[in-house]
Order: sequence, then C-alpha cells, then structure tokens
Amino acid sequence: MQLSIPFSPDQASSYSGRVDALFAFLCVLTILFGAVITLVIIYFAIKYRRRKEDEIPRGVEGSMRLELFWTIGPFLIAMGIFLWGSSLYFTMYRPPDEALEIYIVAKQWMWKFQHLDGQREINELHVPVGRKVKITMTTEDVIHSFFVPAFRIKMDVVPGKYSKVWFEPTKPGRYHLFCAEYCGTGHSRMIGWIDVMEASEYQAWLAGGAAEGSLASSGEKLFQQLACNTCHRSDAQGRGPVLEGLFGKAVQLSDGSTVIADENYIRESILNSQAKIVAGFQKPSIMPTFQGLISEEQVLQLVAYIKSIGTKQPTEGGAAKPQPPTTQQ
Amino acid sequence: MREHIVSPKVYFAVFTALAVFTVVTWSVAKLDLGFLNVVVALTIAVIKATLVVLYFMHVRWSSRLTWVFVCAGFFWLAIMVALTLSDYLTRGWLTVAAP
Amino acid sequence: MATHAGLAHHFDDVEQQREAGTLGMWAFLVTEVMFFGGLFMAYILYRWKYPSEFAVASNSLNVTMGFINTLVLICSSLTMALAVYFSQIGNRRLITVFLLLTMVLGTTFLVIKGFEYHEKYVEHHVPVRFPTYEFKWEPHVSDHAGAHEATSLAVDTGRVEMFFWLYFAMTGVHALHMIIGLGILTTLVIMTRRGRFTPEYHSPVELSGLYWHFVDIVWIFLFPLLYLIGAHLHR
Amino acid sequence: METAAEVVPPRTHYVNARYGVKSWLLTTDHKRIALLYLASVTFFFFVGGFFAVLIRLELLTPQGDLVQAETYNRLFTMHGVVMIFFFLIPAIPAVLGNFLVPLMVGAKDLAFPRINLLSWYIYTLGATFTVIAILLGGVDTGWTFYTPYSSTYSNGNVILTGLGVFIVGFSSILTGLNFIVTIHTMRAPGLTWFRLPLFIWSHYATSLIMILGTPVIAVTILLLALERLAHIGIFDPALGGDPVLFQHLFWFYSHPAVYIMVLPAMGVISELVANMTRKNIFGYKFVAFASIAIAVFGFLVWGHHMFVSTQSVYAGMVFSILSYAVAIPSAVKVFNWTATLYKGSISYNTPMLYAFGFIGFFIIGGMTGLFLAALGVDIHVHDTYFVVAHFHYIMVGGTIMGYLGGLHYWWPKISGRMYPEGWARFAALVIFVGFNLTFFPQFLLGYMGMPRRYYAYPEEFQVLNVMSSAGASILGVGYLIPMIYLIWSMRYGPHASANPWGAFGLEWRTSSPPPTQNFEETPVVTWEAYEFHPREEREALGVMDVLDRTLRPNVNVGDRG
Ligand code: HEA
Ligand code: HEA
Ligand code: HEC
Ligand code: CUA
Ligand SMILES: [Cu+2]
Repeated sequence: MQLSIPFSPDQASSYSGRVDALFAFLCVLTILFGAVITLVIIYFAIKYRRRKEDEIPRGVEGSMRLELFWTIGPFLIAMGIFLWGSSLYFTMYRPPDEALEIYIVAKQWMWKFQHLDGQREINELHVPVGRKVKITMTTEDVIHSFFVPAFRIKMDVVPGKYSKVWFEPTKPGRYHLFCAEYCGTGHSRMIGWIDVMEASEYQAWLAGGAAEGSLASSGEKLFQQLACNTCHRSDAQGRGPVLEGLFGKAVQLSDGSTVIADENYIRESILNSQAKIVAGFQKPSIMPTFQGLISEEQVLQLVAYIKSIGTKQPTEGGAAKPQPPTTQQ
Repeated sequence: MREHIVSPKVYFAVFTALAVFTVVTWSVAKLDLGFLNVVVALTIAVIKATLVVLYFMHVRWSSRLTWVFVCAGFFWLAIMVALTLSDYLTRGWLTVAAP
Repeated sequence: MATHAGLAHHFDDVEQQREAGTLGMWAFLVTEVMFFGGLFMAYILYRWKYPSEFAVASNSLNVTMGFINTLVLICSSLTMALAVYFSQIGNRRLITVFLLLTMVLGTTFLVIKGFEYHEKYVEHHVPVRFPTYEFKWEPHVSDHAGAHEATSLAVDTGRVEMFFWLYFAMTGVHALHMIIGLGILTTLVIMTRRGRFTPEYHSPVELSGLYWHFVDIVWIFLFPLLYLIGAHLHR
Repeated sequence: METAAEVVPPRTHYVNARYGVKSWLLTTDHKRIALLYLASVTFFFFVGGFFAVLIRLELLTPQGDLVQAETYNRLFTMHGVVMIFFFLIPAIPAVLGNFLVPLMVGAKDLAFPRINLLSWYIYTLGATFTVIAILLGGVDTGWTFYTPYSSTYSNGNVILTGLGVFIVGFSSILTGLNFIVTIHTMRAPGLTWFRLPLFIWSHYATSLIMILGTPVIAVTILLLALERLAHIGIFDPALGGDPVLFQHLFWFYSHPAVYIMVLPAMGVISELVANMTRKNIFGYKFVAFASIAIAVFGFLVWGHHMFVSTQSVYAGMVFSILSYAVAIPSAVKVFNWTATLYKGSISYNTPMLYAFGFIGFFIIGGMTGLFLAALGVDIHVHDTYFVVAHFHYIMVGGTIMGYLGGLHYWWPKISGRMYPEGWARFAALVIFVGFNLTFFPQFLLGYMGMPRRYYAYPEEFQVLNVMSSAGASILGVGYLIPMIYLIWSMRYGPHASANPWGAFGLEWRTSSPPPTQNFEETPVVTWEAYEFHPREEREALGVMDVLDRTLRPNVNVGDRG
C-alpha cells in the first residue's frame, strides 16, 4: 500500500508504505475521536452552561447500554489496531532467508559495517536497491539502536548478543542513519548515511573498494591462527564436532534439548564453550573459551566463516558471494 | 472483629513441623533426583511458608481483607515473573518458526 | 468507649486503631514481597539460564551453617510467636523473656552469617573487582573426585560469580532486615519494661511479630534456593 | 465577594492554630504536611522547568552550540528525574491527596500521621541527595538509567542520584500505605465505598500501584548502584548477565508509575466535572472501577517500552494486546466525563477550564499511546520525539492541568482565600496555547525521525524545533502567573466561604480553612456521592442539604451565622 502523508520521511523500503498506512489510519482515528468528543463537549458546554448561580440541574442516571457501547466499541477498534500492528511487526522483524548480509559492530560512537566481501565502512553503508538486506549487529560497549527513518526500521544493538534487522530499499538515495538508544556523550553524533544505489552502481562500488579478502576468508585465516582447525576438522577426525554443514541445523545438546545453530549460538559456542555442550561430547567441554581473547569483529569473522561452510559447499567462500538480485525467496 | 488468641500448643506443633520439614528438605536435596529436586525443595518451602503465614502470623483467623493482601503480594510477584519469562522463554521461537 | 493510653487522638477507639495497624503492616509486607521479588526474579532468570554453574557454586556454600541458621530462625519465630501470646494474655515478664530470647536467636543467626561471609571472603568468593581484591574461582577437582568430577568442572567462572553476586545480594538484604528487626525488638523490650502493653493494647508487639515472621519466610525460601541446589553433587 | 472581609470573624483553623517553624516542621497534621509538600514539589517543578528551558534553548539551533553534548545529556536526565520522581509522582497525591483524603472520608487525620510526616522527611532526604548530585555535576544516563551505560560507562553521579530515587521511593510507599489504610478503616459512619468521592477511588488505585510497584524500582536501583560500586553485577554481559533484565525490572515499576502520575489527576477531573456541573457523575461505578482496572492492568504492559529492545517478538505481542486492554478503562472515563456534562449546569470557572484542557490533552496523549502500542508503528517512532510528545501531552497537558485545576478548586479550602478569577482564566489560556505550540510540533518531528536525547540534529528539523522552543517560553510564563497570584491571594485574596462553589463532598461541609481536627463533630453520611437535588426536589424530600446553607456566599460553616 502506498500512501504519502505530510511530515513523513521518504518512503524508501518495502514496508515503509505499510507503516505509513497504519499511522495514517491511527491519525484519522485520533482526529475522529478527538473531534467528536471535543464537539460534543463544546455543544454541551454552551447548551447547558450555568445560567443562575444557585441552579441545580436534575440528575441523569447512568446508562448500562451506553457504558457497554463505549467499552466494547473501543475494545474492538483497539483489537483491530493490535492485529494490524502485529502483522506489520512480524513482517518487519522476521528476517528473510535469502538476503544480502551485512554485519555491524557498534561502539561509542560509530557504526562499523562489514560486507561479506570484506569491504569495511564506517558510518556509511552502501546497499543496492531492490535487494533484501539482512544486518547482524552487536556492540562492543553499551546499547545502541540502529534507526533508519526512511526505512521505518529500528532495532537495539545489545552487548553480549547478536540482534538482527532487515529491510529492502526501494528507492535509490541517501538516507539518515541514527543511533536511537541513548549511549553517552556522542549519542547525537553517532549518525551516518545509508546509500541506496542502483544494482549496477553498487557492483561498481563493490569492485572499487579495496577489500582485504572476504569476511569469511578472514574468518578462515583466524580459524587457523587460533588453532580451531586442530579440533574442528572436516573429516570428522578432530576432537571437536565437524562444523561443515552446521549452520541453520538443529543441534542436539548434552542436556537433551536442541537448539538451532544460528549466529547467536555460534557466538556463544566460541565465547562460552561451556554454556551449551553438544551431545556426545565430554561434559566440561575441552574447548577453551575465547571470551576476552578475541574482539567482536573477530568473532563476527569466525561466525561468517562457519556460516559460509554451513551450506556444504567447498570452503572457498562460494556461498559467501552475494547472490544476484534475481534470487527469489 | 475481636482478636483470636492462639494457644502455645499450636505454636509448638507448627514449630515441630517446620523443623521436620527443614531436615527433610536437606536430606532430600542430597539425592540426585534431576528436576524433581527443585520441585521438592520448593514444595516444602511453600508448605513451610504457608504454615508460618497461617499460624504464626494468625492469617488463619484474620479478616478477608488480610487474605486479599497476602494473596495480592504473591500474585503480583507471579505477574512479574511470568511476564518477564514470557520474553525469555520465547526468544528462540522466531528463528525456529521461520520457513 | 474506654479511652486508653495507647489510643492516638485521631482514632475513634482501640479496635479501629488495631485494625489500621494490622492492615498497615500487611500492606507494608506486601511491599517487602515485591522488594525481595526483584531479587528473586533475577535469581529465577539466571538459575534457568545457567543451571550447572549455579549448582556447582551452590555446592561450595556451607550447607551445615545454612541448615543451623534455618533452625535458629525457626526457633526465633517460635519465641516471637510466644512473646505475642504473652502480650495477649498480659504476662509482662514473659513478654520480656521471649523478646530477649528472640533477640538472642536473631543475633546468633547474624553471627553465623558473619562467619559464613568471612569464609567466602577468605576463599575469594566475594564477587567484586577491586585492585586489592578480586573474585577467584578454582574448580575443586580434588575435593570431590568421583562420579561428579566432570560436572564440577563444566562451569564458566563468570556465571559462578553471578551466583555469588545473587547470594550476597539476597542474604545481605535479608540480614539487613534482621538487623532492623533487632532494633525494633529492642524498642519493644523497653516499651514492655515501661509497662506500655496490656491485653487491650499490644499492637506493637503483634505487628513486629508479623515483620519478624516475614523475614523468617524469606529465609525459608533462600535456604533451599541458595544452599541446596548443589547439595546432590557431593556424595 | 468584595464584602467578604467584614463578615468573617477571627477563627482558629489549622493554619493559625499554632505558629513558628517548629509547629510546621514537626506537625503531624495532614493539612500542614500537604503544604510542606506543596512547597517542595513547587520548588522542584521550577528546578525541572529550568532544565527544560535550557534544553529548549539548546535545541533552537541544529548545531549544538549553547552547551556541550555532555552538559545537554545531564540536562535532560536531571529534567526527567526531577520532574518525574520529585515533582509529578508526589504532586497530586502528596499535596491534594494528603490534604483531602481525610477530609473526604470524614476522618480527623490519616491513619498514621507520624508516618505521614516521616514520608515528607524521606522525600526531603532523597531530594537532598539528588540536589547534591546535581550540584556535583549531575548525571547523564537519561531518567531510565539503562545498563550497561549507567553501571559501567557513565561518568556522572549515578550512585548519588540513584540513592536519591531509591530514598524518595519510600516516601511514596508510605504515602500509599497511609491512604490505603485510611480509606479502609477511617471512613465516617455511613460512608460506604460507593458513597466515596471518585477522588478517593482514584487515590486508592494510585496507592495500590505505589505499594506494589515502588519496591521493585527500589531494589533495581539498589542492584544498579551495587553493580557500579563493585564493578560487576547481574546486568553485566561479561558474567552472562542480561542488560535487558534491567529494562524489565525498571519498567515493571515505571510503567505503572505513569498511572501513579495520571490516576490522581483523573480523580481531580472527576470531582471537577461532577461539582462544576452540579450533577452526579455519569456511570459512577464504571468510573470508580475503571481506576482500579487501570491500576491492575497497568502492571501487565510494561514490555511496551521494549518493543525494539531485542525482546522476544511474542512477548512484544502479549504486551501490545495488554496495552490496548488498559486503554479501555481510560476511554470509559473520558466518555463518562463527557456524558456528565449532558443536562448539567456547567460553570466556566478556572478549575473547569483546566478540566476541559485535561480531557482534550488526555485524548491526544492517550490516543498517541495507541500509536506507540501498535507494534509496527512503534518500531519507527520508538525513542523519537513522538514519544516525547506523547508523554508530555499526558503528563504536562494532562496531569499538570489536573493538578492546577485541583489546586484552584481547593485553594479556597486550603488557604481560605479566593484567587483572582480573571488572572486565573488568562493564565489557563496562556498555558493552553503555549503547551500546544511546544509539544504538537514534536509529534511531527518524531514521525519525521528525529531521535530523542539528541543535542544536535540535522537541519531539516530546525523549523519545528524553533516553534517548540517558542512555545516553551510562552508555557513558562503561563506557569509563572498562577504561582504569583496564588501567593498574592494568600494575603490579599477575598475570604472564601465554606463552600464557594456550591459543591458537594464532605470537605465543603467544614469551614475554610478547616480546623485542625477537620470537623467540629464527626460527620454522619446519609447521602450518596454527588447527590445534588434540584431545589423543588429538596423541598419535596424535606432535605435541607449543605447547599442551601452554603450557596449563600461568604458564609463559613464555622460561623453558623
Ligand atoms: C502519565 C503518564 C502516561 C500515561 C497515562 C500513558 C498512557 C499510555 N501510554 Fe505512555 N508513556 C509515558 C507516560 C504515560 N503514558 C512516558 C513517560 C513514556 C516514555 C518513557 C521513556 O521512554 O522515557 C511513555 C511511553 C509509552 C510507550 C513506549 C514508547 C516507546 O518508547 O517506544 C508506549 C507504547 O505502547 C505507551 C503507550 C501508552 C498507552 C497505550 C497508554 C494508555 O494508558 C492511554 C489510554 C488513553 C486513551 C486511549 C485516550 C482516551 C480514550 C479515547 C479518547 C477513546 C478512544 C479509545 C480507543 C479507540 C481505544 N507509552
Ligand atoms: C512531569 C514531567 C515533565 C514535565 C512537567 C516536563 C516539562 C517540560 N519538558 Fe520534559 N521530559 C520529561 C518529563 C517532563 N517534562 C521526561 C521524563 C523526559 C525524558 C528525559 C529523558 O530522556 O531521560 C523529558 C524530556 C524532555 C525533552 C526531550 C529531551 C531530549 O530527549 O533530548 C524536552 C525537549 O523539548 C522536554 C521539554 C519540556 C518542556 C518545554 C517542559 C515544560 O512544560 C516546562 C515548563 C516549565 C517551565 C518553563 C518552568 C517555568 C519557570 C520559569 C519560566 C522560570 C525559569 C527560570 C529561568 C529560565 C531562569 N522534556
Ligand atoms: C581443544 C579443542 C577445540 C578447540 C581449539 C576449538 N574447539 Fe570448538 N569445540 C570443541 C569441542 C570438543 C566441541 C563440542 C563440545 C561443545 O559444544 O563445547 C566444540 C564445539 C564448537 C562449536 C559448536 C559446534 C556444534 O556442533 O554445535 C563451534 C561453533 C565451535 N566449537 C567453534 C570453534 C572455533 C571458532 C574455535 C576457534 C576459535 C574452536 N571451536 C576451537 C573443541 C575445540
Ligand atoms: Cu549509540 Cu546512541
Ligand atoms: Cu508505559
């Protein structure tokens, strides 16, 4: 639904029109209720104004029918808004499976972006128009919040875990990026831009950026440097589980429960190996914890690497390449 | 509403029960019962607390209003716990539900 | 309507005053439930998230002391209840005796608690990060070898520290309530000595009793939740 | 009213019963304690207003050029902390509530007069800590104190401010406790629950929130302070702690707290609407139970402040639907107030003007709450000026209007003098205009995407910000006028009769100002709430009620003349 209302920022994402539509509906509702009640009050106030100082009117009993009417009526309207709002919420917060992936590490007071291909940006993000973009975010210090008014999207970035957000830009342009969660002195300077480019321009931009190898390949290097590969080998001969094909699968844990191996799980496995132990492995995991030894960015690289080998393709970063925009979900 | 005087005998009986329950809860805790450990420990704790509230604190003989207040206290605690956990317990769901 | 020395001017009669006092005390206890409730909420959340760390950390507490303290507190509740009883029937000497007994038991509790805290301090189990003192956690492998050796190792130090943080917060706030309770009891003893209480007017004793029992109830929950969740790890 | 002075003979009442500083600082008279609170919260209102002035000055220009970013952050934090904890939460309950609850239930005092005084001292102690924190440079965490910023990164006086908030919480608990017990046990003979004025119902509901919610913020702030002291704690991700848990605990109190701020004002409005139309309120029981429903449901919705906090999407939905549930009783109240006007005898006195203002602003503020509770929209407007506008509409437009309306309405009872009606209407108008100019543009700013707590902002937001700042200066003047003429009237205003409005309610059946023991003799209630009878009916029924006696101006009950 496309609907443009004054005082709204650009509509530049696939769902910004839908947000505006609900917003417009609520505005109409507010004006309606506001106007009707105000007019009634003014009418009564004039009609029944006090004419004599000691006048006392005859009382009016309450009315059960009216009470029910104005309890149930607003309730139904409210439930309508609730349903509308939540369906939108689901759309906006449920990440699509197929998307261009971007990683963010936020810190006081900057946004650090990492593209899968290895390009890094600070406070400015380039994305192609018409592609779904999925962002995985974490922070090195306090809570921040990723806010792009033109996309109508916002999500907090919380220390100690990954949060995710997605959008599909529909209009090329340059849009504000704000930090919306108060984070200290530089909070209002923690702003940046999202550059939405035509697909061809974007390709050119990608090619122009001097990348030091894709994110996954940096992760792979790290995987060797940190000697992860001594235990995690693709031939199932290591002391740890095989990580190929892990991502997105259900993992059976030693306490009998299962978890889906998503980014947060992999992050936790690396930083706090004792927290969740894979079924069939020794209870105090022999895997050391890497908490405090590697930076958030390095964790991200490792996660990206493990993700890239998750789709059982040859490890050489094939899966990590951005898909062409034609890919259907 | 005149006040009710509880005989010391009742107090001693309740005291004995509390002491016995304390010993029981300690002994049971030493066995490894899996998740039942928590259940047993909390059940006993709730029974003990109820005894104290009903007898030592005289709620058994108190007005309805007192009952309402006692229940409200625990009910509100339950609200806090239940709704907070409604967040934590469902955090993983969205990933699972994704097609 | 007999006017009584204990009757405040704005009440109609002693009955109304007593009712107001009781209701006020219960309303206050409701706030206390919510106050401790915040701590219990945190406990429940992290206990659910990190069960093995909590069990292992709990295992290092001194259960015997905790157990004795539980008994001490239950005894003190009994003596408090009896003090209230004697105030109801107007035996001034026995009110004093039982109030003093309650105080002795309460103090015993605090002294034992003090020893426990000291033990934790020596073991470096106080969860703080100061230049001079830091939390330390060495898995006691040798202590309890055997079937459960494995479990005792499978922990993350940070989460153990979390347990101790909650342990100190919860028992600390509880101990603070005990100290306040002892102050109240002291006042009661003085008031009793001055002959302020009669079978008609003894609300202060009764209300302080409610408070004291409440503090006992908190401990009734703290004991299993803090001390016993790791008890099965020893054999 | 000009001839008032000559009629009134000297009479002892609570103000002139005793003299001297000690007689005020050690008083246990609820009416005097209310005045102590009046002075304190007024002081803090102007402190908070002073910060607001600086905020609005800074926001005149897009570049942050008046103060440093760090200073600005301290300004809005202290503004929020002072306004919420030291002004708005105590404002109506501790001033009007303290004064009126015993009068309205026909009691001599609150159930625990000394605890009432203690609560003022606790308030003062907490305020002292906070003022010291302000003087030492303030605190920069935002009034929400989110961890880990507050626990680890901030370099403001978090602990001192936290201590202030912690302490002042207990004064609020004690006030609530006193009200609950008083309303339960000290009602005059014949005054059944459904004969109580709605002011009492709403204060009862408020008190429930105070005793059930406030301890949770106390313990949360305590944990925060300890975490800051020990450099470690349960909200610290390094230990596996969860910063979001802090938000849960904080909002478990702070959402219900917004109803602590609005329910008393609703009580005032119910009194004003009924008495200024001289009619029983339409649907008395619905309005009464709506207060209780708001208090209870208010505890179930706190997560609507956390829709984008990484809280589970499903929990978000639960909190959203419950937020809509709590909006219904508010709607019921609005409709019943409106219906009460029907066939009333509506006066345009200043209190009634404020009541009209309240209803209008509350509709806008409340309906924009529905925007915020709509999950998909909140993603966009969360932490923008839209939220800022929402809560100022309810808290400044709603509650302060209710507070001022109540203050004017009961001023004759409190001070024994009338305020100057002309000035008062003028001030109400100035406030109305200034308020809208200040805060309406903020809705637009918010939807355009201007985040809150920004001391510098992109240029396209400037025009609306200038409007807002201009409005704030009008608003500031609007607030100064009542302050001046109310103080003036204490000395020079015409003497008020016992019941200058021809209102119902027990408080109008004793003299103005009331004697220390409130009533010459304990009243016995034989009438329903707001049971106004037209003259013919009264004659037929043979009831000569208080109106007949007091509608004649200048007559005080005590005078019996
Ligand atoms: C007195 C204070 C007060 C009151 C009464 C309210 C009342 C409400 N508030 Fe508000 N709120 C605040 C003070 C208040 N709020 C503050 C201070 C914040 C920000 C805190 C911070 O982050 O600093 C906030 C933030 C806030 C948020 C979080 C926004 C965000 O940060 O993203 C939300 C979200 O749901 C919300 C919703 C509501 C709702 C649904 C109501 C409802 O109770 C409103 C009910 C009223 C009505 C609905 C109007 C009357 C009814 C009609 C005219 C009939 C028509 C009705 C229907 C059709 C249903 N509020
Ligand atoms: C009861 C609560 C209350 C009240 C009454 C007010 C009153 C006002 N508030 Fe406030 N406000 C909050 C509660 C309140 N506020 C809260 C909780 C926040 C959030 C804080 C946070 O983010 O942590 C906030 C935040 C807030 C912001 C957002 C800051 C930001 O996010 O960056 C702004 C901006 O315009 C603002 C403005 C105002 C204005 C103009 C008034 C006006 O109504 C004030 C009018 C009063 C006066 C102007 C005083 C009159 C006195 C004089 C005129 C004399 C002054 C003396 C000198 C100048 C020497 N407030
Ligand atoms: C000493 C051997 C060892 C080293 C070194 C090691 N691991 Fe592990 N890892 C294990 C074992 C054993 C497990 C299974 C038990 C568990 O879940 O802790 C495991 C589990 C994992 C898992 C979860 C796998 C699943 O199937 O769910 C991930 C992800 C992982 N490791 C990543 C890494 C990374 C990245 C590194 C290097 C930074 C690393 N590991 C280093 C031994 C090791
Ligand atoms: Cu980062 Cu605000
Ligand atoms: Cu809220």
